[in-house]
Amino acid sequence: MDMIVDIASWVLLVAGGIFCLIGGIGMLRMPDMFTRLHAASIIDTLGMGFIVLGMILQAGFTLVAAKLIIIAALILLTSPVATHALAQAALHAGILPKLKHDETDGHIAGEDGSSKS
Amino acid sequence: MVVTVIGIIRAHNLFAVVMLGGVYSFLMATVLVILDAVDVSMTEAAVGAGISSVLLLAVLHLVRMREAPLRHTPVIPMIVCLLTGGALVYGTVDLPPFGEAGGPQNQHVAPYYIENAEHETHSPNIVTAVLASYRGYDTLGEVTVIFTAGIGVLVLLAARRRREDDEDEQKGGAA
Amino acid sequence: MSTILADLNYWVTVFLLVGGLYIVVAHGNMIKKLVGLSIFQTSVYLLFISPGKILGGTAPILDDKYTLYSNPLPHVLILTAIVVGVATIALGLALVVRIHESYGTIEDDDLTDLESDT
Amino acid sequence: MRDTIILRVVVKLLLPAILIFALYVQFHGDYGPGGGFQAGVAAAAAIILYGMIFGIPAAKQVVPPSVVFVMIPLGVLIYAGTGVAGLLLGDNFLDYSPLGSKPVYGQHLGILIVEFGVLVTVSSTMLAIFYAFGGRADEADAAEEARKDGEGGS
Amino acid sequence: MTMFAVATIAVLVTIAMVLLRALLGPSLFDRVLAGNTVGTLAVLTLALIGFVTGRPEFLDIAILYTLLNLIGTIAVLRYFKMADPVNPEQAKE
Repeated sequence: MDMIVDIASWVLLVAGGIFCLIGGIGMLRMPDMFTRLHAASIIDTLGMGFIVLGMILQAGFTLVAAKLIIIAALILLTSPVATHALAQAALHAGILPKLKHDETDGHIAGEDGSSKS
Repeated sequence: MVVTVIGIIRAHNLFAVVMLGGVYSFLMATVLVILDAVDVSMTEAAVGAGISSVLLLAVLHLVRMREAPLRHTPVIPMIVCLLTGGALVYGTVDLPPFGEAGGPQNQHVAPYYIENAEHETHSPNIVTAVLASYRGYDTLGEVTVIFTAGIGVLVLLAARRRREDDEDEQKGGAA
Repeated sequence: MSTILADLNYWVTVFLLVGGLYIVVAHGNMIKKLVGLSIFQTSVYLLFISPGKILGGTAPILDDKYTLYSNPLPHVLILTAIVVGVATIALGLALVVRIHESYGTIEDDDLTDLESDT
Repeated sequence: MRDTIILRVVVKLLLPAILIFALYVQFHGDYGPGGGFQAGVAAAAAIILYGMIFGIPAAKQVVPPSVVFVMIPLGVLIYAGTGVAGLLLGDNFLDYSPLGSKPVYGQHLGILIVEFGVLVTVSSTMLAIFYAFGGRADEADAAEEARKDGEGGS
Repeated sequence: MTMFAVATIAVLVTIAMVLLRALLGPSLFDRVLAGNTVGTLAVLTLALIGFVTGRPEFLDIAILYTLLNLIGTIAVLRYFKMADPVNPEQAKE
């Protein structure tokens, strides 16, 4: 039984570490800010989720596990909010996503003008 | 880790400086946890990353300025800093080595605290016990310092507001 | 090798201290000076905390499982120092705001010019 | 920032969590990491978050400045008063032993009260400082917008 | 024990990469994003270090970090909004 739990948390922790690394590489290599948001969200969701799951398996059914669940829930709640606010602010500040052709038809600029008034 | 952040902190955009300051604070707190200073790390994270970056940002918002380029090449500060650093590195040779239980810094009163804090104050967290009980005077003085600083900020920032109100009234009267 | 490892923490501390000092001395912008000041303070925290760490010891929160604890005394001192530090920074920022209102600038050199003009 | 509903909702959800966490840190400080300073800063951070999202006036309705100004000296008074209480009960200044039936309980009680004093002072000071700076920033915003409107109208 | 060490090393390497982005970051938002991510990773590091050293009860600090991370990010966005209309670093984008 212990063996299975150990193997499972090994797998989860290593997977989480790999996802974190992928996210970090993405943060470095992605061309503009909005694509980097995707890389960051990999770290925030998958990397964090796997690592916390692995730790919960090791912690067993204790207060520590409860605290870990609280941490996971808080990160899952706050980090998308921060990212959302960030993307919105970036759009308002006039940074546009790099697109092959302009798919927004100037919507963004229009929103920008209306919300500032 | 910390070295990286420090090396960067010379950006010219002040917002970037403050951002890096917050990141630096987080990393510093992590290092403090590794060094077993749990309470200190908690405070450092809350104060450094939370409160002081909010305050710095609010002030930046008020002041709205980029840093002007340096007018003279900073040769003299460079020399001063290098000299200080050299002297300090020379000084570290005589400091007790890292992580030894028998070092002089761990012999004085600390063992007494560790042994007696539990049954004298019923508080397993020695830091809290020492902070509030054995060294109560320090903490009292420190609370007073915060109190004074708060009053100082309020006096500095509220004085002008009153004057501005006066000016508004004067303008209103003149019009 | 062992001396390098033993002194590594002190060297990091010295580097932080010198970096903070350099920012305070060499840069003219007052907000940047304040950030430098806080880095300087952080190096002092590190200087106090790192000798208190005992290899193999744990954080000074008593538990039956552990016998070796790190030195709690520097933690207490630094705990107060941090909060005093933020109070200092707040006071400095208030001064910066007032200076900006009175003179319209927060650059050291500009202020010197203004004073020599009058 | 004012017109994002996501931020508003999430902040409303998080606010009680942060406050409860601050209380947990405060009163669990004897057994785990934590204490008056950390709890004070966390509680102040909760209100600061509220003030940043909903505007300083809304935060001032939650915690009026008059209350804050009373709380700043109150914390120092609680701290010093505990010390004086020890003095009056026949012991040294800031010696909490006579507060309880046994010295150990007295010490424990004294630590709790003193930490509470620290909490009150730290959190209210941070709040007062934030009100001072943030209020300034908001005024500057308002002035800016007024100027922009004036330019647009002219 | 080793599994936590492995994960910790992975997270530390990631922190280094994200820090590099924070240094390079062409626009301010890149730096904010990197700062936010460093906050999340610091939470993970703390939790993992707690397990490595065998005292996992210090997760309180991690919870506090999570909350402060949000506050820091929102503070930046709130006060950045109209601070510096002419930002040469953004013009480069």
